Amino acid sequence: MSAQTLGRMNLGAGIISVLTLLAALIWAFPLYWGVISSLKPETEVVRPFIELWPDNLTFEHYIHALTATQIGRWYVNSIAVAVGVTVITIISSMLCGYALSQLRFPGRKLLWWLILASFMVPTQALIINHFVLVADLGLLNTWAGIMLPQLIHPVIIIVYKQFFDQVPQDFREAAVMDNAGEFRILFKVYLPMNWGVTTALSIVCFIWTWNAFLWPFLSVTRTEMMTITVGITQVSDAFGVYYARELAAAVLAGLPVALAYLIFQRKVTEAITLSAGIKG
Amino acid sequence: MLTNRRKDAWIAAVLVAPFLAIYLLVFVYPTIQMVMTSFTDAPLIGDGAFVGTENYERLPSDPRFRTAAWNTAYFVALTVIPGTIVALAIALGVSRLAGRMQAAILALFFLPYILPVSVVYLIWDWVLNFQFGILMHLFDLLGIDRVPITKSRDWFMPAVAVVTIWWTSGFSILLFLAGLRSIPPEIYEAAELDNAGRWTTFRRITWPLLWPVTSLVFTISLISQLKIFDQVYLFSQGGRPNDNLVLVYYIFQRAFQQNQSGRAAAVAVVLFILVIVVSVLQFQLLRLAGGRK
Amino acid sequence: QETVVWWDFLGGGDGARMKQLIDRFNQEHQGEITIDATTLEWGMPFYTRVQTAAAVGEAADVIMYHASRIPLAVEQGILQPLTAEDWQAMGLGQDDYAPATWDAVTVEDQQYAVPFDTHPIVLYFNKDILEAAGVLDENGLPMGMDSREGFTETLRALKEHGVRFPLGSVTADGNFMFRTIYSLMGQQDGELMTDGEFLAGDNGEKLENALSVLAEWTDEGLQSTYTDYPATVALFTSGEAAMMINGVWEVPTMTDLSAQGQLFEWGAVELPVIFDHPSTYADSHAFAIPANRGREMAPEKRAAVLEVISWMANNSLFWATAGHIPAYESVTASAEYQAMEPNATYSSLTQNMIFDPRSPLAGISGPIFDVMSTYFVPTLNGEMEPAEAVEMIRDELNAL
Amino acid sequence: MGAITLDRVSKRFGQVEVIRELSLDIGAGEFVVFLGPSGSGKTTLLRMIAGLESIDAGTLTIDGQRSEKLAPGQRNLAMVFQNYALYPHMTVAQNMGFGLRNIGLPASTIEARVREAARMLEMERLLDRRPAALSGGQRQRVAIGRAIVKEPKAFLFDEPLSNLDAALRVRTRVELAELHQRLGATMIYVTHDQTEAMTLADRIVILNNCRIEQVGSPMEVYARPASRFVASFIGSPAMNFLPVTREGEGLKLPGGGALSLPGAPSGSGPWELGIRPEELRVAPSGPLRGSATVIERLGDRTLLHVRLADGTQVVAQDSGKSGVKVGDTVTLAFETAEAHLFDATGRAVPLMDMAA
Amino acid sequence: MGAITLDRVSKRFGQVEVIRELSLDIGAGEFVVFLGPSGSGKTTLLRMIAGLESIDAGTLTIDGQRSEKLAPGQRNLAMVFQNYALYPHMTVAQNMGFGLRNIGLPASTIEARVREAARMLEMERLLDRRPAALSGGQRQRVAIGRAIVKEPKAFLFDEPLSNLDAALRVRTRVELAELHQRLGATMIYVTHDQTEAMTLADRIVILNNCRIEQVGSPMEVYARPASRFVASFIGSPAMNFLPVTREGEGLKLPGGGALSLPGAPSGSGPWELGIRPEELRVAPSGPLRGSATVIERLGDRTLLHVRLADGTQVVAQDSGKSGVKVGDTVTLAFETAEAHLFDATGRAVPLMDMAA
Ligand SMILES: Nc1ncnc2c1ncn2[C@@H]1O[C@H](COP(=O)(O)OP(=O)(O)OP(=O)(O)O)[C@@H](O)[C@H]1O
Ligand SMILES: Nc1ncnc2c1ncn2[C@@H]1O[C@H](COP(=O)(O)OP(=O)(O)OP(=O)(O)O)[C@@H](O)[C@H]1O
Ligand SMILES: [Mg+2]
Ligand SMILES: [Mg+2]
Repeated sequence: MSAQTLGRMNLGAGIISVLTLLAALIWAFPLYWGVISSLKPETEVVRPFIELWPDNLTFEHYIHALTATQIGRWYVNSIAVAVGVTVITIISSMLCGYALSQLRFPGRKLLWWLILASFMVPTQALIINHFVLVADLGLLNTWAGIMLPQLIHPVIIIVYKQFFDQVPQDFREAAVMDNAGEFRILFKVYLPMNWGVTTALSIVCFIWTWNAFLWPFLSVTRTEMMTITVGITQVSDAFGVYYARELAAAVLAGLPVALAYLIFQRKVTEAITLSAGIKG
Repeated sequence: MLTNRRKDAWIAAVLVAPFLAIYLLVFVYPTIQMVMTSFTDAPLIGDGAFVGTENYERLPSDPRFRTAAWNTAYFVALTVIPGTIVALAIALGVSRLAGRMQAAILALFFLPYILPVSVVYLIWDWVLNFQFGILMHLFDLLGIDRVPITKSRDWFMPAVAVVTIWWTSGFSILLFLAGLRSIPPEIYEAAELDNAGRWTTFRRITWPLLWPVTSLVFTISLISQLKIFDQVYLFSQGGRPNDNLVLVYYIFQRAFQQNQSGRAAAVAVVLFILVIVVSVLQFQLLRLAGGRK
Repeated sequence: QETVVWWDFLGGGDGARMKQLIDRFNQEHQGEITIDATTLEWGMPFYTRVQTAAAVGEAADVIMYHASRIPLAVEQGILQPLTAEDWQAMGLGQDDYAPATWDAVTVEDQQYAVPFDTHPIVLYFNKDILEAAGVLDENGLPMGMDSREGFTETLRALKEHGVRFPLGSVTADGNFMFRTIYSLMGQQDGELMTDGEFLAGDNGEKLENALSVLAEWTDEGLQSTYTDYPATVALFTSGEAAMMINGVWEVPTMTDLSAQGQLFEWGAVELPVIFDHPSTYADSHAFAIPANRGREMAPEKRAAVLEVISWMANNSLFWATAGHIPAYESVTASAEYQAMEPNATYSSLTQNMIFDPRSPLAGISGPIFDVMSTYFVPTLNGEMEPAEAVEMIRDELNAL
Repeated sequence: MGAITLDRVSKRFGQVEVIRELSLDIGAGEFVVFLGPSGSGKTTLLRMIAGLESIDAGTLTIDGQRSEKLAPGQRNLAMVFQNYALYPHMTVAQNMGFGLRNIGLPASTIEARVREAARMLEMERLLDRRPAALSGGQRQRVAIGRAIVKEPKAFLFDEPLSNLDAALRVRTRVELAELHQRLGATMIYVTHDQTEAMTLADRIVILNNCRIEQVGSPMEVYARPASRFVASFIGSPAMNFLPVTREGEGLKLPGGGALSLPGAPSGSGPWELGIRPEELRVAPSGPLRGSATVIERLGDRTLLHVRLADGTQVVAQDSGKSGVKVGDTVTLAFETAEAHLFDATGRAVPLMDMAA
Repeated sequence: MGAITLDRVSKRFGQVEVIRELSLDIGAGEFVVFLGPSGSGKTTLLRMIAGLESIDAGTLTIDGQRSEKLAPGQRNLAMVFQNYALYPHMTVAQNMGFGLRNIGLPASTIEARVREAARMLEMERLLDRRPAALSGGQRQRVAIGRAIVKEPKAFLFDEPLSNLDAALRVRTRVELAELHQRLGATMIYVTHDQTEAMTLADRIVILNNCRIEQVGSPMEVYARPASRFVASFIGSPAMNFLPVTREGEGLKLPGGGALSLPGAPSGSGPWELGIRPEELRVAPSGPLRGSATVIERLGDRTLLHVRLADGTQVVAQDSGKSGVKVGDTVTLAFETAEAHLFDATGRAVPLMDMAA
């Protein structure tokens, strides 16, 4: 290696940092551009120049999207479905993960393998029979129908199991010595011990559900039952032929999850790494 | 630990029941149904007659199925390896930053990942718009001819692939970052004292130590890109030649547009098996490759 | 109090007109009937949704349907037939419609929908630009409307005059271009389907001719390429495109902008005669009642639905302000209608309208439509030779 | 309160029998330390008493009550875990009250007991803190407090000091000893640190390979180790062992020296002679001779690592001001009375201590 | 080979100046130990020498060469990290050879040096293993081997023993001392364990708050601590400190006793009198008197925790056979020559040692 001084190494590192910063700005630029375009009057949007800031900032497209369309209703649907899926998935996964981690019962191994294996399975392949199933149950165009096939996230069980596995056995034993029963151990000791895991998993579960497209797209045939991610691309009276209105709707659809991410950034990254830690 | 097995089993049953019920209803039952449907000529809703393996026999000579399979493979090729490389490069860059700066930059790279696909579509459709898209304005400035990126046959899949990489890289970046962070800094300091230069450090230290994460990222993106539908569907609005036809799209068309669930289910079964085989195979392969290093 | 759930796919300027109509209806029927309307994405998404929804009993009470697609719908069992009592209840009948229109909603002597309008495509033009380029004739109409060469000359003149796009075409959307191309085939008396065979004889050649004209314009830079629907409208209204081929339903967009003083002098005429004789593709919006599987429609509801349809027919003069030509003849016969502009300018084309083949394979987003439009985008934008496209289309159609 | 008797208890993990017919009596109020190397069964034994491991055979009697089948919560014992196992989401007070809440004591009783324990351990100020906001030593005290409030029949400790740093370990050790004096409760304490065992225990139970090697007071096991294992395990630096054989009336030492020992045991050996470093002193003349290889100065004393002529390494302890340097030849002497003799199986052989 | 000189070096992390104008000379072949509590700057100082932290001001000279601007690899030093930092994906041989490969040595030379080092450390059998397949002690040796093959000007160690268990730590300590004798190389060793420092060092550098408190041989810092901090940090059990004030010619001790001390320093105090436990003995009469609260029997010696009349706790060391029991009243005496006096700022005040 040629003569290399500390100073030169720092210079090299500095260049890489600047490049990374540039790359990040370019990377995020489409997002910025989408937001900015939605704040321009329609006539300005189609001007043939690059204008990084609107001449006339306007919220008219947002007002239009919120008042003249069903976007409000879709918001309610999306929230209801995402919250529903999150609550049900988290609770059922938590209970199952606890049992797998802490209890010895017949069929435990088998169940564990099933859960691991269902990772690989493409739920997209099941759309036909999910549709038939939900139709048979009479749940098409209902929140329950949108939620049902989304209620399985094996990852969450696996993360929970691993989390419970990692809790030192001592806590369990301390609680047993303290006369606590199984449910008390779960709800009074294990869960409160680290709400962080539950919060993180809830947030990503919420984001996943909020972002789901294929199933809500298939299972809802009535506009008023659509989730926002489906609605904004499937219903056209909402926006007509106006680019800026469409973008405003897109911003509105992305905003809750984007905000959730920006507020809970650490939790989200934690959950993502948690959820992947196991697949390897 | 002193335990009472019978009591444990009862408690376990109660705890596992909610998940198991959902699992059987939403997963096991539809899977069985899917296989059964694939041997019938059923429409979307309602029963069909048993037709044996006819639906499968038609597949090899079905040009649309072949196109769909080919396009899926093409899309996978366009996204998986390039996506992994892009994510690794970004992660390496981000990992050099520290503190708030790192968090902010990471957020910029990660933000697309948490957006719904329809938002991603609308934004990119606008950016790439042939008349008003900012990219075209940029081309004009640089004196490049405008390219109708999402509308032309040659560019359609690559464009969707680029958007997909942009959309999903955040996830891989996080995994790579976690991998990089788990390499103890002392290892790098030891390498520094051992006179290892930047490139040697990457090739002899970082890359081998990151291999497990690399193969994980690779596997995850391979599996998920095989199931591609949303982006392709959205970007094809307005009608496309068959260059948009991927396997899940084909299932969707057969079942929901042409009302032929039997034939669609056969394709679904094929996809189902394909994904499982591919993921198992490649997981083993990667492990072998990693083990030999 | 009945609520009638209504689905349509009217996205543009006509969508706004329809909203007004619905509002008026709701006002006039306060306490009796309310229309609960939604507008879905036009084309395949709309029909896929109707189809799956009807199959599981979740479709609306009344839907707007393209007449061209009715044979397919009937085969799929998605629509309820309209009985004689229904017609009576609505106060409408065969006599109120042009024969071609009536036929369009009839399959095997049974009606499945109530025609509402016919909607051809027309040529919009920017009088200011055309005048400046010297291609506006003394009647204020574009020159060269009678031949391929003539019209191409006009386009070239505009180009030389510095107009970016002499002609705005929805070249990024094969679905849309189906109309233009089918019109051009019609000008040569071309047919898609003869005795169950597709593009037989010289029909393939005629399709190729049609595609060639457009491809040629693209080659010469006379036509906007890869332009999607909103972009086409935006190009025209912003003056970047001097002319535009689009549906009559964009008329309200123009009138509205004009009214706000934001538009140039504009006009709309029947398509130029590129080939042998005038001919324009048209389809018809009609009202249909879905056959919701497993859900019987209550008589009261049906009565309300029929009232909605009937009211709409009787008030379709307003619909004409959306550019469309009402199907109800007592409306088109009225003096008021005859005086409307620009409808009057292109009213001549009613004699030259052609419709889709009557087949379950035809219709908006039907299999034929789907196959053909798939190949239009690459051909019209110079990525594929017209001959090759015709070849592919013929093969795929015959494989249906 | 709190006498504990184990009578021929056994324990198997799967196929492996780990503890086999072990018996032990622990008197009420006694401080008993289980001492042994890693894997010697200390934890297992403690957990069998606590009820966290089942007892496969034999009986456990606590305070006269047969207890081997009772659930852990019902034995009324309190355990302090190695890493304290404090519930991180509860305050100190909640941690201490959790066990009492589970048996449904009224809030006022709980409150009173927690206050009392906190007062005794001088941590009233800490009651509202979470464990994360406590130092290692404070956590340790909370863990003990959690045990105290239960007013248990006996306290069980599993290496409670091993997570503390050296200085704190010493301090806490002293506190524990004082606590035992104050409460007078039975305490069973597991450790592998002989210093802890020596300083805390009334009696030490030395375990090896899951069997009891010796039970006795600290000074007994130090001065009269029953086996080579006990001798080597107790005392730091560890006892020196020299292979010896009989020579005439005495013993032949490695490196050529000899030890005249009129009353030496019968038989011809080989034996091992054990001498603690602190008994080996540098002297003008003596039976051992070698050269110093490493000198470790600890301030108050100096450890000399001496290699004898035949290569055997021994450690001798000299005063803090020792003048020996590396490479010096030193002669080492010791009192025969302080030497120990072990036979080939490791059992102690009595040395006639009137001799020498 | 390997003299290292730091001349008024400074280091800041962001706004905080951590090390300020620190100077230190290390002779070639010397074994120097940096000793200090956590956060005292030991690691920082070591890393500044290694080049892993930049030196903001001042100069570093290694073997006569100005080195503060050189990249770590170019200083030709070898470092053994606390957790060894072995490359987990390389075999032991590859680990050891990595640094040599990077400077482009021919494969045969590398092979030879690796073999030689492995032979010296008795780990030839391990050469093909990965670090994961090694025990803690073996990893430690590999880390040292990796340093040896580089034939560096100096070895830097950052708490290399802290991850080993107690017994292994003692053994490895002795091995390290022997290694130093064999190689004769300069070694700088960081630890917070005073026993390690005492037993290994030629000279100890005692750091506190990122400043040097004292530099000296182990016996110097033990016998003549320059400050109260050094005195308290070195020696175990720790020195007793008694608050004293002048009384006439002597000092007034807590608990009422007095120390006649003709040549006591001028001024009236208050001072602290430091006496190591091993210098405090039970005697029929003496200046200190109190009752034994805890007795810790360590076998060869016994620690008496004594509470003086005013509540001050002191620790005294008695023989292993001490007869003192808890509660006994004991009188403690000491040699004035062995006592230390510190002023209010913690600096040592010379006590006239002809007195008493
Ligand atoms: N759950 C178990 N399954 C199988 N064997 C076990 C189990 N627990 C302990 N053992 C075995 O029992 C023996 C005693 O282990 P135990 O944990 O009691 O030792 P210990 O003396 O506490 O050691 P340490 O000082 O390391 O804590 C060991 O050989 C161990 O391997
Ligand atoms: N990267 C850093 N940024 C800011 N301050 C630091 C950094 N590294 C060390 N310090 C500070 O420098 C001082 C010395 O730290 P250093 O790690 O050298 O201590 P140490 O003596 O090695 O302690 P330990 O025994 O805990 O390893 C501490 O106050 C520490 O907080
Ligand atoms: Mg243990
Ligand atoms: Mg340190």
